[in-house]
Amino acid sequence: MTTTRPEIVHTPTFTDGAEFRIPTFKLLQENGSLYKDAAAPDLDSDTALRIYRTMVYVRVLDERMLAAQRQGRLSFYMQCTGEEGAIVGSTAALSADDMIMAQYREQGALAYRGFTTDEFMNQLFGNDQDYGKGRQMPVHYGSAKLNYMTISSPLATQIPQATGYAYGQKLAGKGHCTLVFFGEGAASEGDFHAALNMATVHRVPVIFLCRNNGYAISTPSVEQFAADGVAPRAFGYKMDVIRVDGNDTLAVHQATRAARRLAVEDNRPVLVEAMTYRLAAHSSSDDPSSYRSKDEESGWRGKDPILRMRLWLEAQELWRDEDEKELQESLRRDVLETMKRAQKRPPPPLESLVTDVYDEVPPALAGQLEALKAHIRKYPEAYPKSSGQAGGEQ
Amino acid sequence: MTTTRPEIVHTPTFTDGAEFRIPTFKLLQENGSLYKDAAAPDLDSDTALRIYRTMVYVRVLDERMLAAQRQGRLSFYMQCTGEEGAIVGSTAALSADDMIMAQYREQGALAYRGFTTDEFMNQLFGNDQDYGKGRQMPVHYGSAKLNYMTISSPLATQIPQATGYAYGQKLAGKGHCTLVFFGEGAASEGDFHAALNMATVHRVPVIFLCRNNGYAISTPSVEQFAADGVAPRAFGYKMDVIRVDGNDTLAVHQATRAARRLAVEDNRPVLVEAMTYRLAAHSSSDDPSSYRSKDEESGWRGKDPILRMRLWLEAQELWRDEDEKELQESLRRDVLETMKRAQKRPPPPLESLVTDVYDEVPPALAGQLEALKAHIRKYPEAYPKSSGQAGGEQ
Amino acid sequence: MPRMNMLQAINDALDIAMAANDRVLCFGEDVGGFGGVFRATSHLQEKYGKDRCFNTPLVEQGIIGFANGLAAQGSVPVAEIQFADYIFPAFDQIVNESAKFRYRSGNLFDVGRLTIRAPYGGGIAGGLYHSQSPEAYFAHTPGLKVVVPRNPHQAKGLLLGAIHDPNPTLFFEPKRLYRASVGEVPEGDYRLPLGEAEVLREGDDITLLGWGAQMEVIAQAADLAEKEGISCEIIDLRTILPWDQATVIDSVLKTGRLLVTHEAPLTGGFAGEIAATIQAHCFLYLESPIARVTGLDTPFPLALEKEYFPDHLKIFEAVKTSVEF
Amino acid sequence: MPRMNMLQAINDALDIAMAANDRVLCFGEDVGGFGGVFRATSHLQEKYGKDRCFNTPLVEQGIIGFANGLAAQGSVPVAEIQFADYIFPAFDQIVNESAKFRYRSGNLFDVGRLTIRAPYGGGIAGGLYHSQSPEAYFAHTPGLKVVVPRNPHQAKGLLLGAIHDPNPTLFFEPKRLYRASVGEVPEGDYRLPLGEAEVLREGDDITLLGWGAQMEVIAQAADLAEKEGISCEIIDLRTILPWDQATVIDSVLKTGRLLVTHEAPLTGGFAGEIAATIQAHCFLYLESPIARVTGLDTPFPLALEKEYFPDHLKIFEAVKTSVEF
Ligand SMILES: Cc1ncc(C[n+]2csc(CCOP(=O)(O)OP(=O)(O)O)c2C)c(N)n1
Ligand SMILES: Cc1ncc(C[n+]2csc(CCOP(=O)(O)OP(=O)(O)O)c2C)c(N)n1
Ligand SMILES: [Mg+2]
Ligand SMILES: [Mg+2]
Repeated sequence: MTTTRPEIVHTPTFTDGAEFRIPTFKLLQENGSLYKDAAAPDLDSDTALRIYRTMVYVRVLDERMLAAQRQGRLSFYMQCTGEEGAIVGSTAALSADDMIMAQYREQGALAYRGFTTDEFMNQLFGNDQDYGKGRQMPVHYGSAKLNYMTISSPLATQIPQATGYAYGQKLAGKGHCTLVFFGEGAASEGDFHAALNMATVHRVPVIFLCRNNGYAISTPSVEQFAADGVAPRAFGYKMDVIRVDGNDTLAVHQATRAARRLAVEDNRPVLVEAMTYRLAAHSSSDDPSSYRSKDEESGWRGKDPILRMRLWLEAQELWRDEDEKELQESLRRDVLETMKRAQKRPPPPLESLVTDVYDEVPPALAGQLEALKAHIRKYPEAYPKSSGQAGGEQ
Repeated sequence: MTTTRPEIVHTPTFTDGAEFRIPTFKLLQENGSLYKDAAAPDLDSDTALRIYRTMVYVRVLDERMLAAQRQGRLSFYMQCTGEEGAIVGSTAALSADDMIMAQYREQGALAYRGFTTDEFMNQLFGNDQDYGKGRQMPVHYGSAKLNYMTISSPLATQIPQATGYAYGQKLAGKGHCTLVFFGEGAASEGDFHAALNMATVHRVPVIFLCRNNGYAISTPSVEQFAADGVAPRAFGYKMDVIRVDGNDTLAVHQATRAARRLAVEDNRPVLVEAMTYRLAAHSSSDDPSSYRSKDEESGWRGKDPILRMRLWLEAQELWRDEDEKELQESLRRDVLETMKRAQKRPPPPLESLVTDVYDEVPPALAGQLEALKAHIRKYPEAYPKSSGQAGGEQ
Repeated sequence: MPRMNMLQAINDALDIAMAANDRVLCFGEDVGGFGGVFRATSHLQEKYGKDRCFNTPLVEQGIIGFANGLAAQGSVPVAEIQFADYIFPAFDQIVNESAKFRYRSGNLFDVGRLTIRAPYGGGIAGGLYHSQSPEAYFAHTPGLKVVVPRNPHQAKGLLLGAIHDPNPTLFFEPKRLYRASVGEVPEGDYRLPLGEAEVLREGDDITLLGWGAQMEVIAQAADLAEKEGISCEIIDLRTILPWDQATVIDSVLKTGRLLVTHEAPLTGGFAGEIAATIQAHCFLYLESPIARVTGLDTPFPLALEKEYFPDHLKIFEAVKTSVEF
Repeated sequence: MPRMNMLQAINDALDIAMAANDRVLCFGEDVGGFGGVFRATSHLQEKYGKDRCFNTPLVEQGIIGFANGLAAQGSVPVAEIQFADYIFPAFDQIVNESAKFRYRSGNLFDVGRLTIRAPYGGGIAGGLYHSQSPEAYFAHTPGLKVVVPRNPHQAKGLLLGAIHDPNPTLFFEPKRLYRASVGEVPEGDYRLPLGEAEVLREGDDITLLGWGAQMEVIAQAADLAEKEGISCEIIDLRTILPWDQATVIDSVLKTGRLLVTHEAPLTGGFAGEIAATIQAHCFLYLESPIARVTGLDTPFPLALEKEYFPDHLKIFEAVKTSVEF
């Protein structure tokens, strides 16, 4: 069907849209060289290297912290392995003032913006330095100064929030936008529909970045939706959409830059579907072996976004083996040492149980805290953490 | 864009789907004659007349009952004026065993299946014969024997319910399906997204019939969605979709028949978007003069589905002026007399306050009823309805 | 002082808030040009433009999700839910998001600027989906404030209080009083405090506690009781969460008896919470069981609405039972 | 009798129900081949096919909307919500639809065949979104039944009871006991009654009432109290809505004291409803205020979960306070 399609027909004519295939935007081949008709990406070498280093950083962080979880140091962990390109490539296309609202698997975005290893570790161990005051499970990071909204576990709730946030940015008129990350599973929630519809109706500068990584825990995307990915949904909202190879960091970067222009200059919200794969388990609680094959996994391991980016950097003579070795070593050391430090810190104080529920602690709740303190004084051994002992072994 | 669209592109390419225009299926011109390249509809004269009589019936019912509301006989009323073709034409395409789940403006569907004027009136007056036992506002009809699910006010909730109902029908294997009606406003709810997605994933025999009548109360569809109607959303679910002139009763009928075949024979859910117009106010509580022009209204009045159908029937020599006169008179008489009868009936008994909350009245609730009875015995004049007086003047 | 009905008072509050701060936005279904199905937002779009007062698509979860985002961004959203009965599609955005936003982020982010308005309650022949009083569903959710005004003066002052309160606040408006309740309303900006109950009438024999439209009903019942020589103390709770325990406790320590009324069903209604708290604090002072006069444990009916209702006669009878215990 | 943990008992109940009636269907997120994130539906897809046990898309409002439709059609849906914390997007479908389906249609249609299963509660280092106990939100909703089992034997019998009960039933499973609670479970089909509390231990001085995972905590507290010479009567409420008032009243008339415990926050929790009802029925028999030992009025924390928790020591202290009042 084309624009020559008639406006009126006289026999019942059905279409399911499958014919309107959405192409995938790619720049880099798996060997790290550009497709021959692809233009060289408009990317300075500092940014290119910062992207790459960040991707390697989160890979190292993820490996180390999963190991820490396996050792019982941490209760829970989630890796973004395989999706670093989609996450870091897109983040690098934003202005530092743009808001990021993530799902939970986007530590790369935060790392790119300069979240320190200390900051990561404090949250992971829920210690007294955790901005979140030890209230949320590991990986629920947030940073006000880095414009990274604190993660919330209920899926998809951040998507309409991003629409609202971006609407506020539009009224503020400073040329900022919001990028919201979510999985192809979360896109099934009602909140997704609400968010995209409101975004086009109200002309909001927001970029909806769907990480289509093939799975929602054990549920493969063929059981999540019948369509060819999430991208065709944009048609239902008259929203600009682009599909991109999510393991092609340069393409993700370029697509997001173009999307940002539409959003910020023209108040046109954009859906970006980054096709990628969750190489690791869903989380440290999951074992994918019962729902997908090793073959499938190793096929995707060959498409590793980090390797592809490295090959490209090497071809540009921006990166050498020695650089890689040095980077890996220094990152491993940094992560390990910082982890040990963070783990030794005490938990947040008992008061943190009742603060931040409201701007001020209401009288009845203050009374509950007093009662709790009195109780703990009676049984100090029963509540070791709050009675001043280190909270390392949670 | 066509099927020749490349699978891979090397420059960022956005599309908002606007180019994939969905045509409108039409058979009848406004003068009641078929478009010249339109095939004659496959419709026997009995069915054609039954459709037409039903449309006239609900027009008369609506006019009379709105007047009754204005006279203070009824607390509330909703007309389907202007949408009779979309509602009755589609219903006539179903088997009587198919389930219908409506929004609230589909009295024509119920009338087509044989809901009697008595049955309508008993609900409207919430008297002791109302199947719904006087619990819901007027127009919240339901009929188990006519496979018409009782209306529920919260919008869009019936849409995923229809998907589930139809899934059960598929497992039962008797070749039945479910048709669910909803407005273009209700289609903004999260429940809509859930319903359509689950329907294609689970291959469910359901027909989603959207009455796009241009308004959700005062909100015009341009403030409801940015896309060209609701139809393009089907692409997001890989669902078959057809757009039809909702005031062309024959086209609606034929489209729904074709849709039913896909649903029942192939477990392919279908979205039908019927383009129509709400000629009357949203409800008896509404006055549209503040949000739309008389011109707009009268333009649509010229497209009246009843007139168009009548012209066609007359051209087929199935209908004459005398038939029309006789029908109108007998319907008016029927509605008026039945109304008076229904209005005189008493309200449901006091016990109906506590029945049907559960299959049996739980002990504490039975106690609440006893206490209420004792209280009313103390103050009989304060509660006239339940103390045995007629409930006419509610 | 000008006389206004409750809708006018609410409209006035919104107008004042929008005039004072251009970050205040009003939106919801039919809220824009039409001014809302009850006309609470009349003329606001004309005055402040389509960017600040507008229709949304018909999706409550989206309205509140959008409002949460706006509030986090620093805007001051006042979102309308057309009927409180239709707030449930937004339940997750309110209970899991608005309520926990500040806590979960350790105060890095909050949606304290959010206000959600919704007409609630029965008495308008609305049947089960235009009559509900859902305050108790939200009162089990730390992080939210829940406010219900009883008349135009209170409505304006409490709504301005809610809009300026640094916590997400649900503002339930007794729609049966929208036009029925008329009274003097001060001009200009004034804010009534959240979290403070108000003693409306002093008395010795029993404390009658309620909120919103039930305050009128309580007053009628108290008048009946007065004629029988029973002296009622009347308290309007005003803020359901967090509620003013001290004022209620003081009163019950004095009167020795308590009756709480609401329209919502008995079981799980907020009267239960109040009774549980007061029996604990005033155990030795209570002269009779705390009475609850509420809706039945059923959905809200239509034809028999009058029978269902916790009216002045039922309250009066319960007062007598309590005093004669 | 075979020994099972709670997950095995639940799986067994589902297996029996599906084997007996091919209209019974189990579905939800990851429920199909994977058998659910906790494995409660393991092997059911293998045994009964993909049509009867399947993954749904990730949309709770859709899952319950779909289940409501299926139940109305005559199927027997057992829908899983992956965590009770994620039931709120389905709140409208449950509270406005499931609960009111029969009532609003005058019994023409109902969704009584519906059962919704969801793991609830804290104690697994889940933080605020994997620890909630939302029973009170639903207990304010006439038309629903709400059931919480305390051990594998109860879980199997009550789940079979819920699946066969002709009313929509929420079945909250204490996930902290999924593997921790092991016990003898009868083979084959047996159904425990809904709406009946169970007296687990007789005693004279005070009645301790709870449900689900709190029953273990209560037992520990009672043991401590026993050592101090306090004789506790222990009651498992089992069905939160509609609840068995008679059993609790009888017990309190005997003991003269009542303590109720739940993990959910205090304010608006179901202990408030129980306290309000019992003080009314047992006023002259109560020797001390009814005590509530619950979560704090905050979201559920993580690092300080142990401090937050209404544990056996807090219950024990409250028992002593009550008895010494
Ligand atoms: C509302 C809600 N429902 C269910 C869950 C449980 N849950 C956590 S992650 C997840 C899968 C998400 O998949 P996807 O969105 O594709 O993201 P991915 O994990 O693949 O990055 C589920 C079901 C949740 N957190 N919130
Ligand atoms: C969940 C919910 N939100 C709001 C309403 C109030 N309401 C009733 S009808 C209506 C407009 C519906 O418009 P549409 O779906 O287009 O149907 P139409 O009235 O045009 O037939 C609204 C907002 C409701 N009934 N339910
Ligand atoms: Mg995924
Ligand atoms: Mg409409």
